[in-house]
Amino acid sequence: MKVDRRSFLGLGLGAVAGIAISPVGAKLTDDSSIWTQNWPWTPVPPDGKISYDHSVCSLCPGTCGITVRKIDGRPVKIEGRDTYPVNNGGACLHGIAGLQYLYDPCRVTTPLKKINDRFEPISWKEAIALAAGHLGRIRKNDQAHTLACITDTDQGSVAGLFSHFMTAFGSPNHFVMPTLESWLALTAQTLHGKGYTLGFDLENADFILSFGAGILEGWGSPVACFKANSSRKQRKAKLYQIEHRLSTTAAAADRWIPVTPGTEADLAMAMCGVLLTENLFDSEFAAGFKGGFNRFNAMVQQKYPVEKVAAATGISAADIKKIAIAFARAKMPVAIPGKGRGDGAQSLKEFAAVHTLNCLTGNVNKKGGTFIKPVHDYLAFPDPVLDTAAKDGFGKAKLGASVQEMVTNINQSADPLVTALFVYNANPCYTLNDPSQTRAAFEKIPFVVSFSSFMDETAMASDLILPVSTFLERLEDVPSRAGLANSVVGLTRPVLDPVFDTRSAGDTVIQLAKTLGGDMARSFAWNNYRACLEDVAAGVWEDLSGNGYALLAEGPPTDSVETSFAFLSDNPQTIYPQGDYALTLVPIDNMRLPGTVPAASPFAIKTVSDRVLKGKDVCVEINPDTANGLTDGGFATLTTPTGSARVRVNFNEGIMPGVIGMVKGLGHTFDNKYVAGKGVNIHELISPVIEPGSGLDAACGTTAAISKA
Amino acid sequence: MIQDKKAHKYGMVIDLDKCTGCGSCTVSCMSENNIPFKEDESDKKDSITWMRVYKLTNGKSFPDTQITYLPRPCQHCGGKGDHGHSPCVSVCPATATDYGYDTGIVSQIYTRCFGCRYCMVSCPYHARYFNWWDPIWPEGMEKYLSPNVSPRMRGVVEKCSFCYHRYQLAREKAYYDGTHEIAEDAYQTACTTACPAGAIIFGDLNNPSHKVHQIVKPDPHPDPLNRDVVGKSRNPKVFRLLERLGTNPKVYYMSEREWVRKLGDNYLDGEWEKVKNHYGAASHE
Amino acid sequence: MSELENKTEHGSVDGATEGAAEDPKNDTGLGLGVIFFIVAFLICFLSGWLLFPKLLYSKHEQPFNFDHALHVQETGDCESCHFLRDDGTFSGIPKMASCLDCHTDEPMGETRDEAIFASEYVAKEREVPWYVYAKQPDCVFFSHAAHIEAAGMDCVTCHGHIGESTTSRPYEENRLTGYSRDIWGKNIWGIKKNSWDRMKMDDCAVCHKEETGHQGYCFQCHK
Amino acid sequence: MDAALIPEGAKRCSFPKFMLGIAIVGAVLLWGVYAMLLCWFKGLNQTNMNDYYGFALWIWADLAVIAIGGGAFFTGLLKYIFKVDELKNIINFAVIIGFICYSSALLILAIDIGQPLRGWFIFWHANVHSMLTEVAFCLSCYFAVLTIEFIPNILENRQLNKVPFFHHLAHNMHGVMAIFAATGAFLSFFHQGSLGGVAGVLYGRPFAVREGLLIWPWTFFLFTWSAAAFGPCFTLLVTRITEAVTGKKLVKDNVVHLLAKISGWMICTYIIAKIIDTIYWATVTAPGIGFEMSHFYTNNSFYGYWILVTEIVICGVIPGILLINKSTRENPTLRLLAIILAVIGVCLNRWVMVLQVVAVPVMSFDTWALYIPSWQEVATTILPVAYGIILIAVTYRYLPVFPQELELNKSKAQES
Repeated sequence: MKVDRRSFLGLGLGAVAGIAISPVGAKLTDDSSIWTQNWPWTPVPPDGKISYDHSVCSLCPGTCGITVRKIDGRPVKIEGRDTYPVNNGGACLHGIAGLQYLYDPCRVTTPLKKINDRFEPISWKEAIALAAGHLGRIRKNDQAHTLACITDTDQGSVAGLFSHFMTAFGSPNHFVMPTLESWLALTAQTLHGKGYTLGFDLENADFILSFGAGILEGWGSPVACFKANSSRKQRKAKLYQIEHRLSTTAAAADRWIPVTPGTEADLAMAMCGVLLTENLFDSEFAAGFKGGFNRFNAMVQQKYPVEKVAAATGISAADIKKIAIAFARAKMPVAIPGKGRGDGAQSLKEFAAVHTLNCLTGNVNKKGGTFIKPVHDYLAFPDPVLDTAAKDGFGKAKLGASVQEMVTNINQSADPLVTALFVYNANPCYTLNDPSQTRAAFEKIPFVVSFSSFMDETAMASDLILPVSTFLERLEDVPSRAGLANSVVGLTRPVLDPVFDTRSAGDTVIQLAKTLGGDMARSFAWNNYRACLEDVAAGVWEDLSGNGYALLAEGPPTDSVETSFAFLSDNPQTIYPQGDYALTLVPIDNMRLPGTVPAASPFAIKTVSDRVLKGKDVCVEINPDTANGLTDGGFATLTTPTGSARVRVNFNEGIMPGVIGMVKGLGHTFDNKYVAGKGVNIHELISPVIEPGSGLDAACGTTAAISKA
Repeated sequence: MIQDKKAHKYGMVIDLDKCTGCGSCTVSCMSENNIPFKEDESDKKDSITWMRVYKLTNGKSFPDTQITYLPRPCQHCGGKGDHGHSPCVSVCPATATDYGYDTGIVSQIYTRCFGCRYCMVSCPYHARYFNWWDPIWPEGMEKYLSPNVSPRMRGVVEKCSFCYHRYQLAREKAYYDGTHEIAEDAYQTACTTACPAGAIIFGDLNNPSHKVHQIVKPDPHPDPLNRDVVGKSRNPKVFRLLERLGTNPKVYYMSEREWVRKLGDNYLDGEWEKVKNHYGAASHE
Repeated sequence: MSELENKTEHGSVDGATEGAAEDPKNDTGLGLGVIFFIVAFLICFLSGWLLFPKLLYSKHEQPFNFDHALHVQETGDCESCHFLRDDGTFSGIPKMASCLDCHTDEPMGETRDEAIFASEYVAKEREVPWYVYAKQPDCVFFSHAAHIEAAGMDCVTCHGHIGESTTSRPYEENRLTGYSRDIWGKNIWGIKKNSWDRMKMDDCAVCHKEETGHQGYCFQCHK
Repeated sequence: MDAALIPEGAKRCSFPKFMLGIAIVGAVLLWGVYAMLLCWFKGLNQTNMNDYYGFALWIWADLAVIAIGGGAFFTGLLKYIFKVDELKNIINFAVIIGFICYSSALLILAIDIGQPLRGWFIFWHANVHSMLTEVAFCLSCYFAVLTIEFIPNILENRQLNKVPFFHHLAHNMHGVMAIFAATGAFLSFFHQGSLGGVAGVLYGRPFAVREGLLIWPWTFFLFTWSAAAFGPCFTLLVTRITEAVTGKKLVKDNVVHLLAKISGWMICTYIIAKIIDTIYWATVTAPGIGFEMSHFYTNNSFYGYWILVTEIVICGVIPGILLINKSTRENPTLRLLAIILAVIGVCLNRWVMVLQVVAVPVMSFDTWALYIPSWQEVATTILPVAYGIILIAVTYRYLPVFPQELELNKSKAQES
């Protein structure tokens, strides 16, 4: 018997025939396609029972009510909460993308201690002990006042706990980052005295004169502003936007009035002058004017004649008059200050001058007007127990009026002015102008403790990170604080257990004080943050825990207020863009890119236009008229007195000739490939300039040059 | 059994004068529909955004330049004569996208699609996106994915579904409650509910009690100037994108500004002046 | 088939006439060829029909036996455990919380299975990782409400008489697709005798066509 | 070494030389295969296609190879149905080229789709309204027909033909080839047409859309016509190249002239139709939906009027005239020029009907989208070319592809 090729042929054919009439072929064809429909590496989200949790978003000062949809307790979607007094349904993109922050690649997942420039994970117990040990030594050495603290706000119970801690510890050096709210409060304080802040009834005003306020780019409480804008369109209320660039707000406005950057304060002064000369101010309200109204009147007429200001601002004298008169004659006019989002570097002079326009019209504390609101203190902290160290330390002078001033002072002093620093929910190493100065100051501080959820620039510059749960994992009261007409406090509630080993900053502060022992511990008698909150917010707790919010004040305030012109009468100096270059670089606030904490989510970055961010390059806006030799989309080198950067050029007919616009919020340097390493941080290109009178940085632009790269 | 006595025709009207281009709709859509993201999303031709917001300009120079934003979901075209032969549905070789005559919604079935991309070529709105990449979420982030929308695998086309899963859930609820109608607010898309400016209105174009119908006032008769066009708005401020092609989108736009309305379609020189006051059959009556 | 046979037939003729390498009278070439053909055919045919289905599916035992009959007897009906939630969605396989409406970590009966349940799951507060025979792939949106409430269908039509079972049969999973074998059906060709023997899309379409006059639009059941 | 396989009396280069050639082309083939595997395993992110360019280089290559492969069906039609008997001398080669073109097209389609394992859905879940469905069915069927048409030629191999069964099979198949040719022509008419329909039905794409007859847009007929017109040119071109490479005359001039003449007349009639179509589209169809013709040819850095002129005049009218004119047709240089231009012309037409269609902005605020293929796309597009060269080399070497080869070269040998 011989096995030849015919046998093999038979074998092969038999095999083929056998398989062919078996189900193998058909089944495998079908199953292989089904396999592609269910690739194991494509996730399948588990199904379950749908439930909804109400909470409040605290990503920005807007404090919108949110509803979190959950599947078997697992959050899957954030939406705006209907019938919430701030946003009333609807939410901004950052809030909606909030779940991404839970699982952000940059989250600090456990307490970290820096050893030889590297972070090592440690336990909470070790971390608290480490911090308490350090602070204890400072206190023992009578250096309590050298502990400094930076928080994003001074409102709410967590900021209150930090403040309480600083007082009990014995340091006056609690600083708040410059936000719209802090500028408004400072403005109110300057004109009307301490304890006031400003709110604007944009929902009802019939004429909004905005001095660059980006009410559609994130100014104030963004969703409330969007809603006000929509209702404005329906009510046919006017919006005039005075801005160097056709921002979204300018585009939505009835009139866009381009203005030379940096001259807004002068313009407001000139408009005040017009109202005074034309006798268009409200004499009844003027009865409450104190502190040199006549002196102010004279100064304005002398220093800010319309013609002179027209030349500086680039707006014709006739227009300035016309606009001022139209504003004054409106039934419910409101002038709003705060360029862009109104945070960071601004100018008190500008805020004060713009608000003076409101005061002159007399549309103050009336429906559709400006509300000079008493800061509603719904929190009742017990007085801290002050021992000698505390009393001594707290009595010492503060290291400046602002974080920026403190940074400057630390850098200029040979002595260690600050030996320990707390930073909570702020990223000064990124958001302050010329952050290299901030980083240098941080280098000089031996012990920086970051209370952060994310490994951002400031966390990276710290020595110890006590990770904070995100707004979805923690309990916290969040007062609205962004120029809203109403005063609302909302309750952020944990919608899930912390994903990582993180805690509420409130709990950490209480724990720290307890560990320090002695009178410190006595000042913090609560078992935990929740107990503290229930205690200090007892007055509103029922509403807070029941409705998720408490309405503190609604409608126009009834108090009569006095107005002092002392600050403006002295004609404080206007801060113009510094340096000798021919062009002016100004920051652009873009709704889709947060400028502060936290940085953008991957979703937010995804929505950014390719005319703003292309690959890893930021695109700067420039009017084609100004773009000598540059090409649209081409590379260029942007130079300012502070530094230079490689950028792409984006021709934009909607920006004034002579102005270069660069978006805020890019150029992060932390380790998150979706968000960081893209573009340039504009603050690296601008040096701070402290404004006399406010002590705050007022450099919201700089001169610059641009050339083909 | 609940039988829809009358077919729905779900549609949308977007008020471009209210739209602030903030991106909430885009992100709400991405979050609702499990849309993935990559390291670099700045190449907008390879960036899945079912709801994309375009920035339009009037083309004039400083200081007369004007801009507006235009959110663009899938237009859920009814096709020529509104017979359901949408540009994409009619070309899909494998019936992976169909026209729901009960809702007017154009489906996309990811498990049926084999990725020929003919539908993308057919769509003048660029509403269809291809999964060039495997959807990958950073470690742990897949925990926020919603079970109501199936994540798409690499190699298939996807697009806006008018949040059909919300319609499915609303129907389940209606079945359970024994009601026979889905109320206007029981079925709203994720972009609509997210829009902080209230610029998006969604509902049944066939239902006179729904806001969309009241705003759009769709003309049931074919447009005498172009018989392919059905459902032209009788509201002078309302227009559709590329209406003249006869795609019959169910997404309408609204603006007071004439230059914005003009950008909705293509016109020969001088043609706009002739047709700008034409609002369907009604304007000829 | 006939073509193949022809080929071999003619192949043999070819062998006989050409005869370059082999002895033309030696028939074993043909004989062996046919034998090899038959043997290979049978092996492949039988493995295709018998072995292949065994290899294609992996078998998993449930965490412990579940006595449906007993539970139906105790609770009265299917809906006590498998109910529609207030929002109209279907609860599916009960979570531990539902079980605890009756059970505690002390077994009620004396079966070994209940002992496992009490000690391994109730006591340890773990959900029971049941395998779901009727599990549909992720692309499917199936509305129980539509079928139960609106169409008034009973459970048996799709799920068969599982409610009468006293033990849990092993769960079989297609190694390639991850589908439960119940979707394709026990029969490797997917041939079904009862309405619950198979749960592929075609089965939905056929019934929809009969009951509603239209097989339905894609999105009706896909997500 | 392989002498036993080479057709009797035919001269072929040495086996090592042959293998060297095959190895060089094979290296290119392997490069293409590597790119193909990358696309299959890593996905289409390996290409430079994007959401604007859902169809790109590959679909162009598909349309182009099918158009130039149209020589097979048209020559078959002429030979078997219209009984133009001279064409028997080139029909084998036309079929081989057709086979290569169509198998390449199927391969490219298999790479082009995002889910190759679901490719069969196009048959199983077919949507009868889709032109692509029509393409898939007709293409597959016609490929089967081509395979059947190719088989007799394979069986004519010296060794295979010794087997009586194969010998008879080949003979009988030749006898019934008219049926297959008719089937092929019918199928080709539809799939060539439906490939044209693929673009023509896109009523969302003003550059592509055409009015038409019943369900078929004008592009349907134009594509069929152009494939019939330009396909033979490609057959002639490849024949000419084969002659150049082998250094032998393989087909008699009268056959070439005849085919060139038919092709010329087809091109001329086609180009007239195409010009009418273009004028109608540019003056009626496009303006009717708001587009000036200039919209499609300006405001971008690539697609200008030059492409229209090149396609229609330089690569359409000129080769047409050159081929219908006896003196230019029978001038080898001018004829070669004409068939090269013609092949470029039809490829350009397919390019325009795929890539320019998607490059043109449709929404008033959209922008032109230009694209450059990635190396993976280029490699997988060259892959079929390499495969084609190898297949031609092998078939030429081992099969009696050109019936006149022996005669033509014997006489030459005798003359010298």
